Amino acid sequence: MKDKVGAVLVVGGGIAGIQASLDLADSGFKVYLLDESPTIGGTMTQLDKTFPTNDCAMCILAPKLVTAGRHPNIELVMGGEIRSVEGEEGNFKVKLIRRPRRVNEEKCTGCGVCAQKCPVEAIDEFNQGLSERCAIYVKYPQAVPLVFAIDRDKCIGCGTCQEVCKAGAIEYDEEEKEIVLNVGSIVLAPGFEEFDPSLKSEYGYGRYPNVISSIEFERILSASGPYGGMVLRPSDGEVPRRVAFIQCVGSRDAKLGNNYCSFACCMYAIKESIIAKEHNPDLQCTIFFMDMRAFGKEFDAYYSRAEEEYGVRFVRSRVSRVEEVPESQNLIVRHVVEEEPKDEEFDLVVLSVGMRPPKGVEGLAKAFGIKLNKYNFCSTETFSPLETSRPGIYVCGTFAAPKDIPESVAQASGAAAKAASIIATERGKLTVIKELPSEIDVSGEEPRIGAFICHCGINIGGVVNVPEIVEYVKTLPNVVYAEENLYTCSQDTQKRIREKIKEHNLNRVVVASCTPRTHEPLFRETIREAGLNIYLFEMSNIRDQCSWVHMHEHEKATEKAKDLVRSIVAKARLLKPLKKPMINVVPVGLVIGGGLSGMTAALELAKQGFDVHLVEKEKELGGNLRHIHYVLGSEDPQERLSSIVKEVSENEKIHVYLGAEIANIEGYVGNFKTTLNHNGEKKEIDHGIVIVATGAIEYKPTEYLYKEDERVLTQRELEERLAKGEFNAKTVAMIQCVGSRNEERPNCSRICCVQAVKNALKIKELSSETDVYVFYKDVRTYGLNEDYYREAASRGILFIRYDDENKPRVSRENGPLKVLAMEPVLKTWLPIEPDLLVLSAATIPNPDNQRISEMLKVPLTKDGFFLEAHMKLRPIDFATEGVFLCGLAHSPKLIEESISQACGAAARAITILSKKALEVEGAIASVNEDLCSGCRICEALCEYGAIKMEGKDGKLVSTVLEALCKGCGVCGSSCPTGAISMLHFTDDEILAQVRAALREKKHD
Amino acid sequence: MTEFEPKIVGFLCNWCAYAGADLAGVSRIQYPPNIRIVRVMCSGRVDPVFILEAFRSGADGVLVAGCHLPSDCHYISGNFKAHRRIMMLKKLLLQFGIEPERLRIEWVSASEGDKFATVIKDMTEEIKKLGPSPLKVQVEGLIYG
Amino acid sequence: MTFEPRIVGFLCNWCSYAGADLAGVSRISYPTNIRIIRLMCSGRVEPVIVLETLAQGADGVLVMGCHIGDCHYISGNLYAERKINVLKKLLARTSLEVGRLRLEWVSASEGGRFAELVKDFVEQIKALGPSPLAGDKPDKNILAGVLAAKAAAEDFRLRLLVGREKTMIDDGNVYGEKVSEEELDKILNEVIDTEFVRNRIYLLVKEKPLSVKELSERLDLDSKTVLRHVVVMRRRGLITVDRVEGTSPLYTALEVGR
Amino acid sequence: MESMEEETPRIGVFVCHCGINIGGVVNVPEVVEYAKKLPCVVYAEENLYTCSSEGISKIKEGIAKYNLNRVIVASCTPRTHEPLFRGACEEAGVNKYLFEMANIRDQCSWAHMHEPEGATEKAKDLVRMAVAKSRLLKPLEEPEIDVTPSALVIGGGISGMTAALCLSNQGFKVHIVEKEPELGGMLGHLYKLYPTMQDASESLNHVVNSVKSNKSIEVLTSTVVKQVKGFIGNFEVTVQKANDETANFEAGTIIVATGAPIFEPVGMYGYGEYDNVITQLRLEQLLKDGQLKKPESVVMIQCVGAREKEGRTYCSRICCMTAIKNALLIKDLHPDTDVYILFRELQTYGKHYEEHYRTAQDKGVKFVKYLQEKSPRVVSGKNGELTVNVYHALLNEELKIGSDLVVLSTPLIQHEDARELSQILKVPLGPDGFFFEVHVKLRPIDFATDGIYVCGTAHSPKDTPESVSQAFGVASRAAIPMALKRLRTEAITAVVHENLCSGCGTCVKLCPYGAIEKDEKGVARVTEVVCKGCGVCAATCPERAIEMRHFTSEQVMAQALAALGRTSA
Repeated sequence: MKDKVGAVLVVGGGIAGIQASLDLADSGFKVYLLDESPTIGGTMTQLDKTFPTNDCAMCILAPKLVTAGRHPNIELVMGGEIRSVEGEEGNFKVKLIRRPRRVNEEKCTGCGVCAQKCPVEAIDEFNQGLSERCAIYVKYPQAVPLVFAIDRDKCIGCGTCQEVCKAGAIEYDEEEKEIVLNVGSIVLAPGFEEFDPSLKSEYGYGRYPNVISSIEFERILSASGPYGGMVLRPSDGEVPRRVAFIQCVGSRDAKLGNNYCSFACCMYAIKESIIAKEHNPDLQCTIFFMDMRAFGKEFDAYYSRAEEEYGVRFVRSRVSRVEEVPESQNLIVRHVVEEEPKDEEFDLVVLSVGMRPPKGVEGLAKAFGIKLNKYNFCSTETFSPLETSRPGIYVCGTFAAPKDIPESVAQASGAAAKAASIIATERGKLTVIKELPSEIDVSGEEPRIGAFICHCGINIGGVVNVPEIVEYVKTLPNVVYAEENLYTCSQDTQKRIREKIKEHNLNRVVVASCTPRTHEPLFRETIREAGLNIYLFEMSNIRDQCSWVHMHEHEKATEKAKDLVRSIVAKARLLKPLKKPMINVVPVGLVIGGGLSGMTAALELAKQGFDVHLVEKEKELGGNLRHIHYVLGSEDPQERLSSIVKEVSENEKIHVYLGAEIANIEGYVGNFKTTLNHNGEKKEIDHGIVIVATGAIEYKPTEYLYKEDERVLTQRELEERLAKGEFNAKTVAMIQCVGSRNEERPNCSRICCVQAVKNALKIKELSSETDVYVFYKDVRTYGLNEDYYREAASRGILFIRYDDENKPRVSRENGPLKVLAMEPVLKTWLPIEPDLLVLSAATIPNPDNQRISEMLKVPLTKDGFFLEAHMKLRPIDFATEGVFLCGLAHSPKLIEESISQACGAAARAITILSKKALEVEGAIASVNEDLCSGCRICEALCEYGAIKMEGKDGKLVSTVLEALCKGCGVCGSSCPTGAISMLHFTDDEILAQVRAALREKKHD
Repeated sequence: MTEFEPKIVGFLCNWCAYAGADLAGVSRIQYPPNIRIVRVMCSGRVDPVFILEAFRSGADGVLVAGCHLPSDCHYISGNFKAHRRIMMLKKLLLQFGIEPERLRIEWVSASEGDKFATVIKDMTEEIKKLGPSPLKVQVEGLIYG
Repeated sequence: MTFEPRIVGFLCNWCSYAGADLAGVSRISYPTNIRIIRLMCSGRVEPVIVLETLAQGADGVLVMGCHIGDCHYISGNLYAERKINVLKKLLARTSLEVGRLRLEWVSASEGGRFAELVKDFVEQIKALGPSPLAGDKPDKNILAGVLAAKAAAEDFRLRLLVGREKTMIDDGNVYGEKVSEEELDKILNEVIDTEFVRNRIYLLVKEKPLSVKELSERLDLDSKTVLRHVVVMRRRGLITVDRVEGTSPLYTALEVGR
Repeated sequence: MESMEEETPRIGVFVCHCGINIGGVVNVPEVVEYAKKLPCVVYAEENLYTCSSEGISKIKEGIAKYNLNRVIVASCTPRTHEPLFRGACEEAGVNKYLFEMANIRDQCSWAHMHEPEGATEKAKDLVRMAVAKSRLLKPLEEPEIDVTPSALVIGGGISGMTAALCLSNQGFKVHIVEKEPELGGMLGHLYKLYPTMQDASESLNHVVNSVKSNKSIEVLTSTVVKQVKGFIGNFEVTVQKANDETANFEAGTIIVATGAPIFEPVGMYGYGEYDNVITQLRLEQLLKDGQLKKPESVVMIQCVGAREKEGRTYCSRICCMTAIKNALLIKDLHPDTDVYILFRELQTYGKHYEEHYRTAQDKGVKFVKYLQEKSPRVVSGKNGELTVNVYHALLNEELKIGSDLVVLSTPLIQHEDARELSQILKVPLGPDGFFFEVHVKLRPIDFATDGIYVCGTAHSPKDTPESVSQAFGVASRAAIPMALKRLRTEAITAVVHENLCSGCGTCVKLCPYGAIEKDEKGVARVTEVVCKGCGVCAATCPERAIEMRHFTSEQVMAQALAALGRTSA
């Protein structure tokens, strides 16, 4: 066995790949993040908004992109293509080639002059071909790395970009490079490819300009998209009035061989109609669908809002054809309503395209030596959803199966946990820690400010008179040095800044150049290397917010730049060095709940060397899994359960408390103290993190004669009977959505359709003559489970739809059970006399959630499930640091999803546990206790629970938990007595900035 | 005669509005050079005192821009707080003799460079119509007196 | 009254201007219609000036330089040739006759040839008749075309390609590949097409806000293509949406200064 | 840009009768009256001959009397008379670039002798155009530069050394930079020179010794030119020695005499495969060293790698004579050896050469003409004996010539590093790779760049006397500016508006004089003394950031609009 290597290769730079990389890098591993394209970000960068919160995709993604781009332990390998993978888990040799970008990544400043001067226009793939870009380009303005690339196919080789690039970054002769990476494990997250809708020729995509794909529509909706956020149709730029969405294009389609459901399309179609209507309230949106698969957390609520609040029309019908009206280029959508063909005219048709395995998937599978399933997605099993067929190689995101963003993110964290656990011993061996000189004490010194004004090639200097600014800055109080730079961000200027700090004894540094959002970290690092505290740096944005937006007003732009620099100098004079508090971490985890999720999380923590306390209120481990006897697929859940329980019990690092209850939780990230009631004793546990895995329970129906008649069962009870061989019935009826999707619980329980199909198939397997009727509202066998739905239908299981107005009626007259169900096509009540009536009962939250949420100060949804920090990008985190979430406690989900989440929660937890001490932000709130009146306003406002009230000298004062404060400043600006100041954004600093921006004169 | 060029102070949250303003630049969307931007981490950080001080120091308009409601806020709900606060302050401004239109709150996402530019254009136009701020000194007494 | 064309001649100092002098010295007569502007080199002929001259109502423009290989400045006439080539392409997209522009080579010893060429060109222009842009009431449509062509000739992209054409054909591109005349000509045609149309759009919406449909009618171009140009122009900050009327966004020009 | 107080133009117009040359056709008084009404014209008069001394003094008087700051003469052609009138202006205190001329004789009265009315109208237009331009004229100064009296000669072969000696004899300092360790170049490898059959070394040694003993010639062997900055009179040269040491010196002029190596025909006719297939140069060395064993049959093949359909399409000029010379040398040594020369066309041009050919025929050298499309083949037998198969066009059959020595006549070609040097000097190479002169006929040894010259085989294949003649030529060309010591350069030059320039480099590439460079800020900068003022850069600049002095776009446009009777916007 070769030595293990503490590095991981992550293939695919989409949101899944980025999340996996961040988790790995944050827990002490070197990460190579590879993507074929020149930038990271994947498909999410093309999205306008995200469901169900309608967040702007770029807003929530960009900070992650920047963090990944700047992470000292993440090395981006852009334009990479895998050739071969040798070795075994713990030590792989990955051969890859790097396609030439032809722009030097070190030198390119991303200023974009090259693209402005490039004479060649090409189709902009990022905007789905709806606009043009140049032959030298970045995919999108916020791209990471912000380095341009030359499209060799389009470039005519005129040499202009090289000439205009003042940074000398263009390298035409760059050639393909072969690289060999030595890594311990591999995470595959290559994402998906959109289904090519021109293959569904009946819909006219490619022939009719006003038939577009959903991703094109996404770009149309985007404010930074081709139409600047106006909803227009491509044929003539008119505002459409009637938009049709056609679902399942390339999904659930046997003719194409894509039987599976693409998971996200129903929701994104709803989202796109809502956003479109927000753009243009007169718009009529119609969604043509087969089943509305709004199965996720809060999805059904979103679905009904679309229908009720926004007036989106939903038509349950498969569209057979789309035809163009030649004169108007409008479109006739031919569909079938109640067996009758119907034509309806629209101005624009959006095809909800499904997901396909990524391009070149066969080659990828071959290079990595992994198996694919029949649809060419990565082959996985129910109980090992993150493992590929080759040990040491893990999978996450849409490459495993179609899924949405939060599922991908959670899975990515899960894959990170898996990838880390086999090389846990190598943690920290390949990561870099920078040696820094000790900080110079500048307290009590008069401010000595050095200002560096950037030309940014011609980006600033071409508009703003930079030498004039430099001369002007020199006249400002406390400025002892000022100079101009061609590029202040270049490597040689960093050296200069350090030299000038020494030479002029600078104790504050101001850079006037581009945006602090991307460049502040670089300059902070530079002054820190020269011994200055990083908070003694400030930045003035005279490019993005001045020269670029006032290109034709040289004088006014110069005046504005002066104001901006004066204003930032005024702030700089008041800057104070801040300490980044260090918080010690107790390297121990607490997992609440001993079901499948809890056990999985505990095992992952233990495998990576951390002690775990696993608290279960029942007398035995296993939770809901104890009641599951079959899965779709070949694995035996009970066998798996016992092996997991064995593994947990035998692991020395896992301390299991059965029949235990949490009495109290105190403390904060890194330093929690929890009291347990265990066997009548109180036990105190110190731990650094908490994972909430409290699970959920099956709803006990009050409807359909449940409990009144023994022939009426829940699905779980049916499963028990099937497993025990006690099943004996000629006719079985199943009713879906019992206790869910109603007024009390508007959301879908997600797993019941799959469960019903599973049990129905089992019935057919045991007794093929038994008739099975399934009464449903929508069949939500999402993702690859769709196969089993199809199988069930082909086995003669009858699926009969009902709606809320005509629910099945169950009666018991003189013995036999009678189910009356409305046949939707015939519109008659169909009587069935089943031997068994099986109710697909809702999954409802654990009643303990309320108590635990109060102890942890974390929120619940209206339904009573735990509410994560962010529905899209932080699905297993809480806003409160150090507390994580997985399994059914989050929302109903399938086994593989719970496992992925549990592993993910462990990975997230380990980003904390793996550190001896956490460094937290220095720019946080600070309380002047003398001024605090103890009114508790701040405590109520803080979303992070970072403010705690404490009794001190007989009065109640607020204290800031440094570890939890994010520095937003909401408390500071709300404090009635002015007792809270926001460090680095103090009132004095901001006011000085405001005054200086408005006044030439020095104002104190 | 030189035209009245209003001075506008903009408080922009770091995550959405400031990023949107950057995008306007990256996309080279032009807007009038009347705004001076102060970056804060969250629109919820904007203390009413900042706004009043800006008016007192001679601002003809103040813009507060943050992440879109309801849930774009990087700090979960800071934008709601900002919104409530600005609405209250607008009423207060009237009492001070400042037209409430001089104070604006806008939601600008990181991908809305165009919107940011439009907001600045509109606001500059509107304040040009209103003319110079009626008070630059008298507020001082009210706040600090 | 017979039509007497107004012709502006741009002549290089060393060959063609000397040739014109020689025609005089040799007392070879030719029509009086030409007004000669002396330049140091035919390569100095600025496309924008030629188009402005035509826009202002010149019936013809005659550019003359040294024979290929004779240029006093080695290669200036080769650049002149490329510029006139582009000018002709641009003119072909306006409704003004391409025949109103001509490039000829005349050496210092070709007084006779000079006179013949002037005669011939005057005949050519007489056959075409007066410029629709001459006089007080120029044809608006044609003028719009010529002004769009002029604006295109000011465009960086087009000028850059014209400026690089020769270097790229002689020395190959930056990748060391040979670039053929045909290839470059194809690229040039595309750029001319787009720049011309975009400038027409710009000038049209500068007059009053127009929708894509209206633009497409005015330009006799399909609306999908017009929209693509509008998208690019909006992104470059040349035009913006003025308002939406019914279902049609109307676009208007933004002032772009230098 | 020029700093100039903006004065209101005060234009004086002098219309010449040129005896009856103009006045006989054009109504001069009418033109004068017309001119008086034009904007900014404060004075106009007619002269019988404006170019007479009387006319000149009238101009001067007019300037003084009417306080003119612009002068227009409407008469003949500026090509001949502009200097005269400019001089008059200068003497009267008006910058000479504020003078403008309207050519109403050569291009008007003489050309339209029978159309007095049309000619008069045209003359008025021409005057109006001149006034339109004149109003926009700006005063200019002609920069003056010093010339360093030293020359750089690149290449220490016979051409370079000859040029160096010639210059040093005229009192100039010379630096010879030779990349090889020894002076001598190609001549050092040759045995006898045709047509005199003199020893090459004999004439060479004499020259080498003269160079070495000459105090004003500095010889740098094993050295290459790394960088050349500046312009005529003021070149800054950086050279690099074999030990990577660099040295700098100044030079007023530069002579390129880098010579040419021969083409190595590897893979052709068994060269590189069979030991007894050699080049003419190798044969020459064997003869020189006396190492040639007596061959039974020698076959020489001409035009090997020369006069090809593509690539080396040129004739190497010297090979036919070299082959005949070497054939004769072999015949002299071994009269019974068979010598065949397989040729395509025999180029024994000029004095003495045809005579040589006849001598060779007389001595039994056999000449066989071959066709390019049926070129000879060299076949090796079992024991290594060679057979040359050649199709004889006249006999219409293939000859098989047994041979124990095959000699290939290959062309001179450009050095591999010539492209680098051409880039350092910013001078062009022709399609054949040789340095390319500015004008094939009339300026055969000049480059477009002032102060740089070419001679010898660096320019094209040539024999020793031709090389030596060119060397004398360049020495004389280079001596002129150095003897003048100071040069006045063009005032009509291009100027870059820095803030408009994006640094796209288009102008840099198209300027044939290398007058435009990008500065440290990455924007174009015109070296005024190098600029010739053609204006191509200005007309091409994609940013329209270059202005041509004295022919500004504004001025030219004003002229064109005035021609149409319109005023500029």
